Amino acid sequence: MHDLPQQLANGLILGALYGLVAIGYTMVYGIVQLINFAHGEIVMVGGFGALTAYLALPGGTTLWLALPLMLIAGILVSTLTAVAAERFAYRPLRNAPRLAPLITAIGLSIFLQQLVFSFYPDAKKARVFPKIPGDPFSLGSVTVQRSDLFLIIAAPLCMLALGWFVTRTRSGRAMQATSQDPDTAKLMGIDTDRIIVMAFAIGAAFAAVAAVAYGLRSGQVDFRMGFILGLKAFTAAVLGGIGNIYGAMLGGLALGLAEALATGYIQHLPGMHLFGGGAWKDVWAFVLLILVLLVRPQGLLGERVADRA
Amino acid sequence: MTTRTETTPVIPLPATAATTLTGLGALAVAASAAMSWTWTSDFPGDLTYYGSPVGLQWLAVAAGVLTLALLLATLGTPGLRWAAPTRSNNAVLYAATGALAVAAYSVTSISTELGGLANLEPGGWVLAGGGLLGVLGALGLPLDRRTHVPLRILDKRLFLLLPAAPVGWIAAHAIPGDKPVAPVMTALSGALAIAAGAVLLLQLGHLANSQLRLGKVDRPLPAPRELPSWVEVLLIVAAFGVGSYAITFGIDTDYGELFIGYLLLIAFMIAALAGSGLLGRLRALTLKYRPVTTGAAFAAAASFPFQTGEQYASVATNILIFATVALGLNIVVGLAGLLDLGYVAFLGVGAYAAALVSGSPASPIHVQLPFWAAVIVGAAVSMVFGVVIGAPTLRLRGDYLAIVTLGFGEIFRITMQNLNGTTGPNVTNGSNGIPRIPELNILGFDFSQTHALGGIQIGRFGNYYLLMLLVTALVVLVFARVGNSRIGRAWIAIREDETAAEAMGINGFRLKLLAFALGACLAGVAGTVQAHVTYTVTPDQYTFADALPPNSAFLLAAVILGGMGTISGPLAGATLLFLIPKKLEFLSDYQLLVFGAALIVLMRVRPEGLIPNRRRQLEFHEADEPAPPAADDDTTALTKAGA
Amino acid sequence: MIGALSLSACGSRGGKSGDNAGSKDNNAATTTVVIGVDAPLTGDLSALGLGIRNSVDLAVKTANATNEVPGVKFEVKALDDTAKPAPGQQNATQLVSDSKVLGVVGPLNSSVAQSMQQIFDDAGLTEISPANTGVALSQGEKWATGDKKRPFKSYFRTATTDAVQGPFAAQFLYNDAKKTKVFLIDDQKTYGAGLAATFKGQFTKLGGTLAGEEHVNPDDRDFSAIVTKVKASGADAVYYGGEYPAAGPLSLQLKDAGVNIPLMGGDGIQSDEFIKLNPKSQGDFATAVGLPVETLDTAKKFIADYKAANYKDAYETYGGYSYDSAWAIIEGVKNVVAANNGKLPSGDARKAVRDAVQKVSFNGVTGKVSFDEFGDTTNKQLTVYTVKDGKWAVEKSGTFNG
Amino acid sequence: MTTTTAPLLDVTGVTMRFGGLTAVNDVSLTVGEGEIIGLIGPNGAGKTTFFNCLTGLYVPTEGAVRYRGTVLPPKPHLVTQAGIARTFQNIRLFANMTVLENVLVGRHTRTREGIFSAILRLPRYHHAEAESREKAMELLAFTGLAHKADHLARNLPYGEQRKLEIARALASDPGLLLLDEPTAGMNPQETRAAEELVFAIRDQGVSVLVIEHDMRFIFNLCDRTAVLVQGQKIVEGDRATVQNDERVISAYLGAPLESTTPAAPEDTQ
Repeated sequence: MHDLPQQLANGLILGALYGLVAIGYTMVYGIVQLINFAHGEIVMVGGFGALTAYLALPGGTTLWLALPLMLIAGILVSTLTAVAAERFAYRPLRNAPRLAPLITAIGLSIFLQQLVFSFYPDAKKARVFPKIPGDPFSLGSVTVQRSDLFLIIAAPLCMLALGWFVTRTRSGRAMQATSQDPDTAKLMGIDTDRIIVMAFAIGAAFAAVAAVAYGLRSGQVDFRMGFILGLKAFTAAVLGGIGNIYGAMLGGLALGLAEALATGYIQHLPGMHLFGGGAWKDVWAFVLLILVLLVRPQGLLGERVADRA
Repeated sequence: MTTRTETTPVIPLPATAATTLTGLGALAVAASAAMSWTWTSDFPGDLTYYGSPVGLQWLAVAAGVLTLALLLATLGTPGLRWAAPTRSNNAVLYAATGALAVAAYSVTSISTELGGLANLEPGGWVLAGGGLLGVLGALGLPLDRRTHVPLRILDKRLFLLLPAAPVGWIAAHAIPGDKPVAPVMTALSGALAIAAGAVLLLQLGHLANSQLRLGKVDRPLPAPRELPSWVEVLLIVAAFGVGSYAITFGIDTDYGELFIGYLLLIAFMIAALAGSGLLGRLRALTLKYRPVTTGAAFAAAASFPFQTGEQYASVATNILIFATVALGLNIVVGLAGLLDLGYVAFLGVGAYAAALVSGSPASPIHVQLPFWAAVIVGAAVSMVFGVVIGAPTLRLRGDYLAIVTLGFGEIFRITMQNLNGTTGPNVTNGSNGIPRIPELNILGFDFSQTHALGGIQIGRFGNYYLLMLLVTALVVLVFARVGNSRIGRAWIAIREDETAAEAMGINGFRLKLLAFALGACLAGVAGTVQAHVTYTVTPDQYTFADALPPNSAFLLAAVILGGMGTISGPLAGATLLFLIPKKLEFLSDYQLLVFGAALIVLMRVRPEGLIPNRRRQLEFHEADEPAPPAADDDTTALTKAGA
Repeated sequence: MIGALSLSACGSRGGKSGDNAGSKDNNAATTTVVIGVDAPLTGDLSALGLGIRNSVDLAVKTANATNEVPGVKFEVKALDDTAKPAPGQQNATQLVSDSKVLGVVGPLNSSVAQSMQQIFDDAGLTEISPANTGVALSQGEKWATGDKKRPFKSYFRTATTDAVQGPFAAQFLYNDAKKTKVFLIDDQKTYGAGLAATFKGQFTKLGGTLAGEEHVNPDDRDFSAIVTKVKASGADAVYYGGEYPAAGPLSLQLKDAGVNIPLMGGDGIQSDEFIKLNPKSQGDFATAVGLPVETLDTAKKFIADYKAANYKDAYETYGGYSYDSAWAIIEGVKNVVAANNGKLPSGDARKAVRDAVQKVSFNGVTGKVSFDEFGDTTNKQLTVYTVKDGKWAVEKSGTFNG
Repeated sequence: MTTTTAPLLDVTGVTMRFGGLTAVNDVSLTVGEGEIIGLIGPNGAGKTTFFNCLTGLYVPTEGAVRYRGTVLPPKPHLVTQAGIARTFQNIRLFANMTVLENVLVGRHTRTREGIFSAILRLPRYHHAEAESREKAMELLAFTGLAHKADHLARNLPYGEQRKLEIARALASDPGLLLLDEPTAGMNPQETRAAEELVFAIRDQGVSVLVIEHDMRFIFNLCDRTAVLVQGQKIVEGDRATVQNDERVISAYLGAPLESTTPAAPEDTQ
C-alpha cells in the first residue's frame, strides 16, 4: 500500500480528464434532456484541431508559445462542430420522439470519426501529439509526468470559470433557469435557442481543453480516442448527477479514483485475487455506478425531480 | 382546414403529346436493355451483349415496364384500373423518375468508371434519352399539385460556405507542400468544397420543390371493384411473391453498382406504387385476409434458400439473426419505451450459453446438451441476466437505464474476455472464445450436410436459415400477440406516460422488468442459433458500435430507422442496415462515413422511421397537413411525445 | 475499339468460355486461378488488412509477369471481414462458391479464422493465414498438455505461433539481457494474451521471476495505475503481449514516470509507428520472425518491388508473410499443374492444391517457407530488434528450439 | 367513526413537507359512501399535493389515509387496485393510443391475463379480452364517446379528453373517484354536462372527491366542501358554511391570511 498516494494522484488526474468531458454531457442534458453521444467525438475533433495548429506553426516553436495557440484552435474547431451539429442535426428534431435525436447522435458520432479517419492525413493510425519536454517531477512519493501539469492547472481553472459564469452572469443564470424549468424560462423571455447553443458551445470548449490534456499526456491523438473517453465521461456525468456541473467533475474524479484503486488494490482483498487489476477496472467502475445509483438514484449531487401530477 | 390542390401539368403540353412522350420514353428505357450499353466487359456485369440483358439492364426493363403499366393504368386501361385507384399521374412521374434515376446512374457510372462518355454504346444512349423523355412527358401530364409551396431558404449563414470554399482552395495551394500542415489544409479545403456543394444541392432541392409543388391526392377514391375472394387471395400471394423476388434480387446483387441501381429503383417504385394507391389497396387486402398474409409472408421468406445458393444463404441467415434480435429489442424500446444500449450482450449471453453446453472441445463444461435444451438454457440464462440488470435499474429514471445498459454491454464483453483462467475463473477461454462448436443435428437432420428438398439442394446455410426463420417466426408471434394484449397495452401506456399508467393500476416496475426479461430471453434464443452458425463465440463479436451489424448501436438504429413498435419496421430496417454496408464495400473507406451521414439525414427527414406505426404516422403527418403559410417548419408545433 | 465492338456485338452470353479477356493473351488455353484474400479492409485494422491484400496482389502480379505457372493466370479476389467472425464466414462461403478460387490468404484475426476454418476444410480449400498466432488453431485445444492434434487439414500459416515467439523472447531476456525480474503485461486479445502466456511459461522455467502481471484494455491510453504498480514491483524489464498502439504509450508513460526499464514485445510492436508514438523508446526490444531483412535478398527484393508497385498503403507487419502465403499457393498450383501434364486437374483441383501446399518448400520473404504436420510454418528463425537512435536495429538472430 | 357505515375514505392528519416547504399541513377529511365532496382553494393551496398523497404518488410525511378501513399502501398502482381512481389536472391520456385502448388500460387491475395467456391465446384469453372490451365500450357509451372508440386520444377535442380520462378512471371499477379540476378550460355548457356526468357516476354508487376552482360547479355538485388554503384546511361544510366563512372570502380576495391561519385547525374541528 506504500504506493497509495501515487495511485490517488493517478486517479485524480485521470478523473479530472473525465470530469472535463463529462461537463459537456451534463450541460446539454440539463437543458435539452439529450444524451449527446457524439460528445466524445467533439473531444476528438478538438484534439485534431489543436494538432493542426501545432503542425501549422513553424518547427521549433517552444511549447509554451504553441500551447495557447493549440488550445485556441482546438476550442474553435470543437465549438464550431458542436454548434453546427446542434443547429443542423439536433434542433430540427427537438420535438421528435425522444429516441430520434439519439440515433442522430450515434450517426453523428460515426460520421465525425469517419470524417477524420478518411480525410485527415495519416489519421488511420494514431498521430503524434507534442509532449511537454522534461523529466517527471516528484513531490514526496508521488511522481507526476510533466505533461500532466497542463491538466492539473487547467481543470480547476475551468471549473472556477464555469462556476463564476453560471452564478454571476446573466446568461449563466438564464442557463440554470432553463435547465430547471424550460417552459417557465421561455415564458420569462429567455431565448432558449441561444441557451442551448451556449450549452453545446461551453461543453465543446471544455472538450477541447480535455482533448489537449489527453494529447499531451498520452503523446498522441487518434480518431477513436473520443469513444472510450466519452463513455467514461458519460458514466461520470450520471454518477455525479446528470445536469449538475459540479456533479460532473465530482463524478469524474470518483470514477478516476475507482479505476486507479481497483487496478491497484482489489486483488489484494481476500477472495478477490482473480478479480483485480487492469482487466477488471472497468467492471468495478461500473459496479460503483450501480451502487451509487441504488443508494442515490439521482446521482451524487443530482437533485430529486418530483414528478408533478 | 382544407389543403388546396390542383391538377395541372408542370410543363404545358397537349395531353396526347405528354402521354405519348412518357410511353415512348418508358419503352425506350425498357428496350435499351436488349442493346449493348458499353463496349468493354470491364464494367461489372458485362453489359456488352445484344439481346441478353443482365444486372442493371434488368433494372431498366423493370423500370420501363412499370412506368408503362402505371401510365396505362392511370389512363384507365381495363384490367389495370384496379391497380391505380387514385388515377394520379404523380405515380407515373415517380416511376418515370425512377427510370431516369436508373438510367442516369448507369450512364454516369459507366462513363466515370471507364473514363468518358465515349464508352457508351447505342444502348446506353437510348437508355439515357428514354429516361429523359419519360420524365419530360410525365411532367406534361396533369399532376396532383399543391397550389402554393413557399420557397424555403436555408439558414443564410450556410451560404458563407460558398465563398469559403474557393478561399480554402487558394489557401491550401498557397502553403508549400513540404509543410506538415499542407495535407491537412488540402483535406480541409476539400471538405469545404463538399459542404458547399451539399448546401447548393439542398437549396436546389427546395427550389425544385417549390416549383413542382407535388402534393398528395385528396380526391375521394372510387370503391374498389369487388373481386372474388380467391382472386384477392391470389393477389396477396402474388404480391408476396414479387416482394420476395425483389428482396432476393437485392441480397443476390454481387457488385455495388447493381445494388445502388436496385436501391434507386426500389425507392422510386415504392413511391410510385404508393402514389397510385396500389399499396393502400394491397394493405387493405392483407388486413382482410390476415392468416393468408402471414402464411404468404412466411412462405416467401422460406423460399429464399430455394432460389439462391449457399453464398447468399449465409448472408440471409445473418440478416435473419440481426433482424430477429432487432425485433426483440423493439419490445423493449418500441413497446415499453426503455432505452437499451447494450442489447447485443443478451445475444452474446445466449450464444455463450449455447456454446458452453454444445460439446465444443474448447468448452470447459464437457457436456453436450440436445439443441432444444441448449435453447432453453440460452433463453433462461439471458433472462436471468435481464432480470439481474433490470431489477436495480428499472426503478431509476429512464435516462439512467441508457448508461447502465450501455455499461452492461461493455462489461459483458470485458468479463467474457477476463474469464480465461488467468484473470478470472476459466469459463470462456477469454479472447480465444469457444471455437469449433459442433454442427446441429436435430432428429437425425444433420445441418452440415446438403439435403435435397423438393429437388433443390439446400446446403448448410440454407438449413440454418430455415431454422433461424423458425426463431424469427417465434419472435414475430410473441411480439404480435403480447403487443396486442393486456400486457402490451400496459407497456405502451408506460411508454406514453408512466405516472398516468401507474395511476391506472399498472405496476410499472414489474411490467418494465417483464419487457426487459422477455426481450433478453428472445435475444438469447437467437444467440443459441448464432453460436452454431458461426462455429465460434468470441467477445469481440458483441460490441457497442462497429462497422457491421449486429452490435448494439446498429440494433437500435434498425429499430428506430425501421419504425418503433412495428413488426415489419425492424425487419426492414435490419435488412437495409445489413445490406447497405455489405454491398457498398467498393466505397471501402467511405462506407461508414456514408452510413453515419445517412442516419443523420434519415432521422431529419423521417424521424418516425421507414415503416411508421399507424399511431405515430398519424401523429407526425397531421401537422403537415394544415400547412400554415410562412411557418418555419422546424418549429411546427408538435406535442412532445412521451417526454 | 472497333474490333472490340464487333466482338461484343457478335457474342452471345452462352458462348462465353474461360476467360473472356483471352483475346489479349496469345495463349488460348489460359485458365484463371483466383487467390482469395480475407482481411479487414476497412475499419481500425484496415492498415494491416490492406498491407495483406497488396502483398498478395504483388505476389500474383509477379507470378503472372514471370509466367510462373505456364497456362495459368492468377487473379486476386479480396474480401473485407472488418475483423469480425460473421462477415468472415460469409466471405468464406463466397470464396468457396467461386470454383476458380484454389487458395485463400487470410485472415488477420484468430476469431475470424475460427469461423471460417470448417467451411474451407469442408470444401478442401487451402487457407493460409499470414497473421494468426493462436496455437490451438492448428494444434487443437489441448496442445499445451502435449496432446497435439490438427483439427483442419486445409489450414496453414506462415506466421509463427505464440509457442515460438514468446519463449524465444523469454530466453533472450533471461540469458542475453540478464533480466531476472520481469513485469508481464498483456492486452487480453488472442495475440497478446497468447504471447504473454508462452513467455511466462518459458521465463519461469529458466528461473526468472515475475515481478507482477497486469492486463490492459487495448483501447486504453492511460496506463498510470499500471505504471505505478510496475514501479512499486521493482521489475527490471516489462514484457508486453500486444500491439504497438497501446505499447507505444505504455512504454512512454513508464519512462515519463521515471521507470527507466526496457519494454519488450513481439512482432506486433516491431513497427516504426511504435518509435514514432514513443519518443523515449530507446532500448526497447521486440522479436520478429525470420532473419533480418538486410540479410535476405528475397526480403530486399520484396521491399523494392512493393515500393515500385506504388501501393497507396504500406505493407505493414504482415506484408512479407502474406506474400509468402500467396506464393505458397502459387507453388502448390504449379506443382499440381506440373504433375497433371501442364493442366489443372478437372476434378478436385482444390484438394490437390491443398496436398501440394502441404509439401511446398521455397525461399520466401521471411526465410524458408514450408509447413509441418500441423500446417504451421517450419521457419523458427527469429530476430530480436532494439530501438537505437529512432530505428529498429538488429540485436540478435537465432533459431528457437524447444 | 365506528358508526354502522364507516367512511369510505378516512384521511387523518396528513402532512407533506418538501424540504423546508410544508405543502399540506395536518389535513383530515372523510368521504362517505355515495358522497360527492368538493375541495377548493386558491392556486398553490396544496390541493393537488393532497391528491397525490391520497393516491400514493407521494408518501405523506405524517398522517394516514384509510380506504374502507385499511391503510393505503404508498404505491399508486396498489391504491388503484384498492379502489381509488383518479384523473389529472393537466390531462394525462395515453396520447398515441386509441380511445378504446385508453379505457382498456384502465381495466388493467381488474383483469388477470398474463404473458403466457397472451402468447397461447387459449379460449380463456379471448373470453377475458371480449369481456374487457364490452365493459370498456359500455363506459364509452356512458361518457358519450362510443362513436370515437377508434380515434387516437390525442385527436380528441379538449372536453372529450376530459371525459375520456374519467371513463378510463371508471374502468378500474373504483369505489372512490378523485377528479382534479374536471372542468378546467371548459365553457359553461360543457361544465353543465360534466356536472351531469358526475351525478351519473354517483348514481352508479361511486363516491367522488373533486378539486375545482369553479365555485358554482362545486356548490351545485357537492354534499360537502372543504377549503384548503396554504396547505391547511380552514373550513369544511355545506354551501352556506363555506360561502359565509370570512377566511374563505379573504383567501379568495387575496387578503393576508397570516392572522387567521394559526386558529384554523381548531375552528374546523
